[in-house]
Amino acid sequence: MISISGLIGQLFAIALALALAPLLSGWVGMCRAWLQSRTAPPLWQPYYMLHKLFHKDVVLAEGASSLFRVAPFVMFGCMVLACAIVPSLSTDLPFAPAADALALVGVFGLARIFIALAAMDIGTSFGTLGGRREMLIGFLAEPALLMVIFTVAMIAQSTSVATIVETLAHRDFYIHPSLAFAGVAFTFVSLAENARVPVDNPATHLELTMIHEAMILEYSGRHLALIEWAASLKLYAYSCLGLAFFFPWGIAAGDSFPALLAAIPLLVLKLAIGGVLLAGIETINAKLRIFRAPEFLGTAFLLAVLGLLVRLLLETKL
Amino acid sequence: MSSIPLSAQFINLFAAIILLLAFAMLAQRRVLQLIDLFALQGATLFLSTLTVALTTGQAHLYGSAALTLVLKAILLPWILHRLVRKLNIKGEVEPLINIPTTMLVGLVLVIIAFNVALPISQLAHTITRGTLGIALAVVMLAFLMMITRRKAITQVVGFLSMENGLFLAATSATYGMPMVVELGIALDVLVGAIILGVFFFQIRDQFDSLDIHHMEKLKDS
Amino acid sequence: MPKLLAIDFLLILASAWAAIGLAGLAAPRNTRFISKILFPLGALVALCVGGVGLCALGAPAETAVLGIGLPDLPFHLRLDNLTAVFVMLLGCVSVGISIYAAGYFRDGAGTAPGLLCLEYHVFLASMLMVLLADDAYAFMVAWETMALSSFFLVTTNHQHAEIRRAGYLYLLIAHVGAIAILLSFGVMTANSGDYTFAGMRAQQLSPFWASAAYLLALVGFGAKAGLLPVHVWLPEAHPAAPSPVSALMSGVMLKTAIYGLLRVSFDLVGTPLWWWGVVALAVGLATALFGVLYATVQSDMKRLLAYSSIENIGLLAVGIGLALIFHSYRMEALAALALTAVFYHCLAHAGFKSLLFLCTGSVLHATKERNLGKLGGLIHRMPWVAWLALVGVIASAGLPPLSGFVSEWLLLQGFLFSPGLPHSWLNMVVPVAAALVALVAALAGFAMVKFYGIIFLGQMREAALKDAHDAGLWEKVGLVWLALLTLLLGVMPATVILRIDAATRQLLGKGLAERIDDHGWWLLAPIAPARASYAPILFLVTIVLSVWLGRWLVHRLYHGRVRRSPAWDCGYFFQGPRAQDTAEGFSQPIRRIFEPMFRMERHFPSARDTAPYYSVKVEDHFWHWLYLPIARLAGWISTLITNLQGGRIAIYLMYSFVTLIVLLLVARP
Amino acid sequence: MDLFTLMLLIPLVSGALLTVVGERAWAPNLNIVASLGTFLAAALLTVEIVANGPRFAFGEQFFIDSLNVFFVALTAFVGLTTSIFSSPYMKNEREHGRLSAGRLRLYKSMYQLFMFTMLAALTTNNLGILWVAMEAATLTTVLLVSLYRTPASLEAAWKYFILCGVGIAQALFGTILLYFAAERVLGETGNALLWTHLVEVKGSLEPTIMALSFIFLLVGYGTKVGLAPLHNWLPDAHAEGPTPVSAVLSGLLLNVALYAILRCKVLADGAIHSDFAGNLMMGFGLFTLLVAAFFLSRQRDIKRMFAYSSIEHMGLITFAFGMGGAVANFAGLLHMTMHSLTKSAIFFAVGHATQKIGTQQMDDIRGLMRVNPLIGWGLMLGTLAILGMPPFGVFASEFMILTHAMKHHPWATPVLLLALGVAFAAIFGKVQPMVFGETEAKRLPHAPAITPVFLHLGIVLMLGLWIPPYLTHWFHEAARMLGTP
Repeated sequence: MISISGLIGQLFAIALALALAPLLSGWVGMCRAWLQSRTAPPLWQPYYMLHKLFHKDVVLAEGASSLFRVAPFVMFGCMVLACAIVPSLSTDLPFAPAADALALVGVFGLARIFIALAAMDIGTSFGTLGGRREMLIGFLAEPALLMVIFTVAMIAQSTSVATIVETLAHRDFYIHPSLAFAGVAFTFVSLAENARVPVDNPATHLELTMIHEAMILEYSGRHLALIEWAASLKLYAYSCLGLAFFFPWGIAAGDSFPALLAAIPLLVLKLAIGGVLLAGIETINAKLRIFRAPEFLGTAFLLAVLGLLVRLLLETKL
Repeated sequence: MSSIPLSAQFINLFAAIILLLAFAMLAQRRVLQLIDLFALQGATLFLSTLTVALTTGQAHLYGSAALTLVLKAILLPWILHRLVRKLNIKGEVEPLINIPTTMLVGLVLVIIAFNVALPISQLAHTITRGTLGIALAVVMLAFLMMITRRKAITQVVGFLSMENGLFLAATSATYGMPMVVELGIALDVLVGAIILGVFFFQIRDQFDSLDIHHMEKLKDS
Repeated sequence: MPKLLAIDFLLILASAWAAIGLAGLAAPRNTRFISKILFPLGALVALCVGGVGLCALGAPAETAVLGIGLPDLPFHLRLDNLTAVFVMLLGCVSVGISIYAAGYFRDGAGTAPGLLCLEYHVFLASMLMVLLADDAYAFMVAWETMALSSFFLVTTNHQHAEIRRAGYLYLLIAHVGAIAILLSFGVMTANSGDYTFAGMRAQQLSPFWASAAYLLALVGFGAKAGLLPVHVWLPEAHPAAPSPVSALMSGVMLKTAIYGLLRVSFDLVGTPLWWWGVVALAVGLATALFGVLYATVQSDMKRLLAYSSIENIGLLAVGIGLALIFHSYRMEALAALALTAVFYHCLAHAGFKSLLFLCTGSVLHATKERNLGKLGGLIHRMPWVAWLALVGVIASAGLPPLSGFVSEWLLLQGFLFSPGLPHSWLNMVVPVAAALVALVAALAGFAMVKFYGIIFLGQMREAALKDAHDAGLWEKVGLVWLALLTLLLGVMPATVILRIDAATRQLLGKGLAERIDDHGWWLLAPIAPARASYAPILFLVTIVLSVWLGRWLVHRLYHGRVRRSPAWDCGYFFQGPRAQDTAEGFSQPIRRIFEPMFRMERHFPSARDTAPYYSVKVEDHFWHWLYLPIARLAGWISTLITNLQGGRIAIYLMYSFVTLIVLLLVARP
Repeated sequence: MDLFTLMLLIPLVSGALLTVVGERAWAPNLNIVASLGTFLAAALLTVEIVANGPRFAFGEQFFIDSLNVFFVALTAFVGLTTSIFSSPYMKNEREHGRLSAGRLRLYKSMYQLFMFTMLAALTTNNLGILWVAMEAATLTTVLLVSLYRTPASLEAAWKYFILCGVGIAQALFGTILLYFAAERVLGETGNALLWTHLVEVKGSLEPTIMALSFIFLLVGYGTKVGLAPLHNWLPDAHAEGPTPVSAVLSGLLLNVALYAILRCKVLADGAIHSDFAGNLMMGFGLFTLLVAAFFLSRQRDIKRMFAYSSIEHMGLITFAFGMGGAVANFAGLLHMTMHSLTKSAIFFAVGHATQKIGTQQMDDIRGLMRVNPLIGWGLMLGTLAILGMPPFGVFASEFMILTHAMKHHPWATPVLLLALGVAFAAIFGKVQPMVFGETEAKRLPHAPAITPVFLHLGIVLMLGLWIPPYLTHWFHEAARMLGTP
């Protein structure tokens, strides 16, 4: 059932993700700098950094076990898979059947578990602290994300992302109030999941407030590079997922090459806008205390469930 | 009433006397007199049994009459007397409940007993139909005595007079059980009495008193 | 001579187990003989049992009648597909456990090895008989034999008071449950006096009595499975037992309870009412949430796993409830989906939970320590156990591509289609239940990270851990077997589901097979690939490929140089093992967020303390809300009644007298 | 010489003999041999009866039919095992200085006489003689209970004597009423008390009198069965007497008393054409069961606790017979058998245990597994068996009773289950710490006799899984004789 063109499209999508992801995080960084009236780093900054990190030696803590060294690769692999599943340009993805939206949540979960375990591996106070907080955020965010997916999946009568996008994008326009709720909830969740303000601050270096940074405190060299890359891939994947769910227009239905080409600039545009919005959010919000995070994500969960109920109430004929 | 033959009237009379004695025992405070009353009861029982034997002319009833005389009227009272002397029990036996109340309760019991026995008596074809009720009453009064007295020996006397009541029922009401049974019963009574005798000494040795409120150690509450 | 049926084989195997046990009694103190010959033999028998179960799937039901039992009720036995699934489970899992046990049991304090061997194999045999039993008496006998043998196994180290207490609690609740089950059977016979299951199927119960039977069964089997509120024995008994026994109890015995529940609610009692499902769903959700929350706050590694077992049982109950709801509305396809999820989760949980319990056993042997606060960094000393445990942990956290995720995925799919229900309340409420299931799954991840991270990762919290040793050969083999089972269940769900579909079809008359069949073995698409699909093998390949490719590329393009240096101390001079999170510290967020769920006794250090310390003790609300009041009531009644025996003979005579008078006055023919 | 006579004669003669030669070294063996002889006679008799059907002896005064034949066998069997158990036990008591030679002599002779009275009570056809035998049994056991001559044992014996004496007296009144009723039908012939004759005419016996008489008989013999609230003598007597006596009291005496009630119930049912008797028995049974169950948790003395457990089971059995009907009677008989086997086994184990530890206080008994694994396992398995745990036979009978109750008297099932649950919690909670845990062992001068314990438990286990056909057949026969109202 895997067509050659499909395979090419798939690989192209992956490659594009690998290429675009650092750019996206770079772009967000730039916008933040502008909004905070700082002089922005160049757009290519993330690439420089990855290159530099790959060059550096890995400085491994004495207590580190083999799990510590495997974790970055696993995380990276998971994110690659995630990007492969989420339709960015076209919905004709041979890998899509491998994992539907529920499995996608599983993929993120797997990555999270590995990074959290790796953080605990060294046995410093901040590693375990980071791991604990990451898992806390995780178990708060996952149900909300699942509810969002449920809402969307019920609209599309399917959990396979590709099908969802097709139904949403390529059928006569219909307003789904539930999607509004789901959308807000999804935004909250993705902020938390990607270690963004107000839940976490990717730029912080004050250990007590760190979550993601605290976990990767001991990483260096290529490991750190992979983790950073994986992080930006995660951001990319989430953005694409959001776009696919809520602004699916423009994603190519079949594997027609021109449609694919047409989809690229549209995608870039959408991502760019998304980046600006994200930077905006990060600028106007302050970071929450860690124990306000449950309330934040609880709200997200509530919104998602509301969306589901609205869906059931307004949009299904009982 | 005239239809009732003389012998039956006599039997009823004796039965009534036995009941009277039972009440007397219930009222009696002193141990030795109690035993005497018991002996008296035994004697009356003997008489009534004898009358039944004479009227019906059943051979084994003579036997049981004799047995009653020897056992209930002579042997057991004698043993009890000896015991009381040997164990030099103080004369007074103070009941748990005071006498008048006991008597009232006894009265109620007699009424109950008669009413319970009534249907049976109506069915009885023997000439001494009434005695069954009396026997039951005697049994119950003896029972009451055992409950209300607190000396071991008085309990035993109560137990024995209960046997009297049963015997009355056995002989007068039903004109005697089969011989084997009566012998067996008599034997049991005798052995029981002897064992009790042995017991008294042991109890006295252990508790140096025959007052049964010493024997309230074994309990769960 | 007549051809031997599968059921005859199973009987032979059961008696073989019994024989092995008796052989152990022959040389009760000869540890070598018992551990190196008898237990492996038992494992062999287990292998055959699993094989027979596998073959019996899809085959027509076979019955047999043994000449023993009550005069008018001899043992009826039956091997149908439902039974076969669980027989397969019993066999496949106990293979690994028995092999492991061969290396685990050594002579020491407690029960003699020979006796242990007897109890162990009688336990196995009785579980097999429970699955085969086809009448109430045979079932009860096997059921209680199972309870007894496991009780003796739990109290192996009976010199410890708390272990005795655990055993007592266990047997008591098991007995109460058994009484409830017996009652349920009694109700289902509907006064026909026919106590065979066939007879019960034949009865047409009124809704009231049917519900009574169902609820009694729910209580009875719930008591064995560990559903709320009769779960309290489970976290006591599992840590008390030797690890292979905990594995067997948690992995297999709890499933026999699930089997019983399925047998009653889908097979014996007739068509269900919709609210039965809701009850099971609600109880299951409560149990799952309770279990996982308490699992996260435990400090004893086996207690943690025990609570996680409670959680999984809760999820199973949720699945059963969902299946019942669909079944009661004749939506058999969706019911089949939920029921398949239940079967699959039974298999998956049996695999990974046994694996994890066995791993704790190895840790226990290596360190003599069950308290998480005294472990840590064991991955350096016992890599085998650590990496195999990781498999169990990921499966238990319900993450792809391992077994735990498949069943959760199927369950969520089932929930996703619940809005089809012709009942407005249900299709509003049920999807919300799915949200809770998701929460439970995520929390399970938290608990598992705690379990694994604190035992195997970080720095060693005690100096003694330095000389911990890895598991022996037998133990390794056992662990590997179970890990492979978990992996297999994880990556080829379609194949497995095609096998166990026979059972689903037997209970519902409809299965998933025809819809799964027309895609490849690698793709699991219960309804249609367009609607939902999951291909763990592809999934696995992608991840492995990208990991390997990434590593190769990085090393190729750049270099693989590594330097070692001490961990960064963040400018704080002391970075000893004590700087790491304790078990309590790790679960502090949970305790804080879900505070009302716990009954906590905390001691906070004050500024003036010369030796400041912090301590927290988490207790189960049910003790104080349910069990203690009942105990007090019983005690009160007893004190009341014991006044009858006041010791005064006069009073005794009065009882007799009054009884007589009352009877004479009142009793009339 | 006729087997039957032999069976009755052996205990009588050996009893007399033992009074004479009591303190010889071989006296215990004589005791055992006599019991063995009795058992063999009983066994052969059983075989003969099973083969040739019922028979009379001594004219019509004694008889063996399908109802009592197996009770005879059971009684003789338990008598034998108890004598085997008691031989080392009593020796140890002697070593501990709790008993003098004279007491031992008294014990052995009384033991044999007690066996005699039991067998006589079981086999007599004459309800009067039945009464006499029961009274005689009381007298012999009174002496056995007071064997230690301690204040406690005397008190127990005294209460036992008075309460059972009074009870038995009421039974006699009941018998007299029965005779009174029978005489009107059968006339003044000597056989108006012969059960076989009464059964033939039971239909025409006067109902009102029979009702009264049954009340008296139930209260009377019920006192000996230990039905609440007439049970008060039972725990004291069990706890204070020597353990072998407790074993036979629980294992045999209660059974025989219940047997007497059953014989009378048949007549009452025949005369009163309603299940008046049955309802009475069910009421007593349930009340007893419930009361005993709640008594259990308050016990400190181990023998006392198992005495209450005996009361509980007697209540259950009484309830079963009260329900009547083939199944219930079957279950009742089965349960009687199981209970006497299991309970006596438990008392054997308890006896050795208490001797080893040196106290009957359960709080002081710990770690029997350590002291002597066999005793520990014996007690543990026996307890589980008596608590109705499969695969032991007690469960089989309880299963039948429960299911039958569910079918015909559903209102009673909750009570039954409540009582069984409470009893389980109480007994098991007390036995488990005694068996398990640590302790310091103590050597006994004479090795305990464990065989009887496991012999009994083995039989109970077998009956739980498989009841031999001839036994089934007997149970059915007996159940039929007990009649189905």
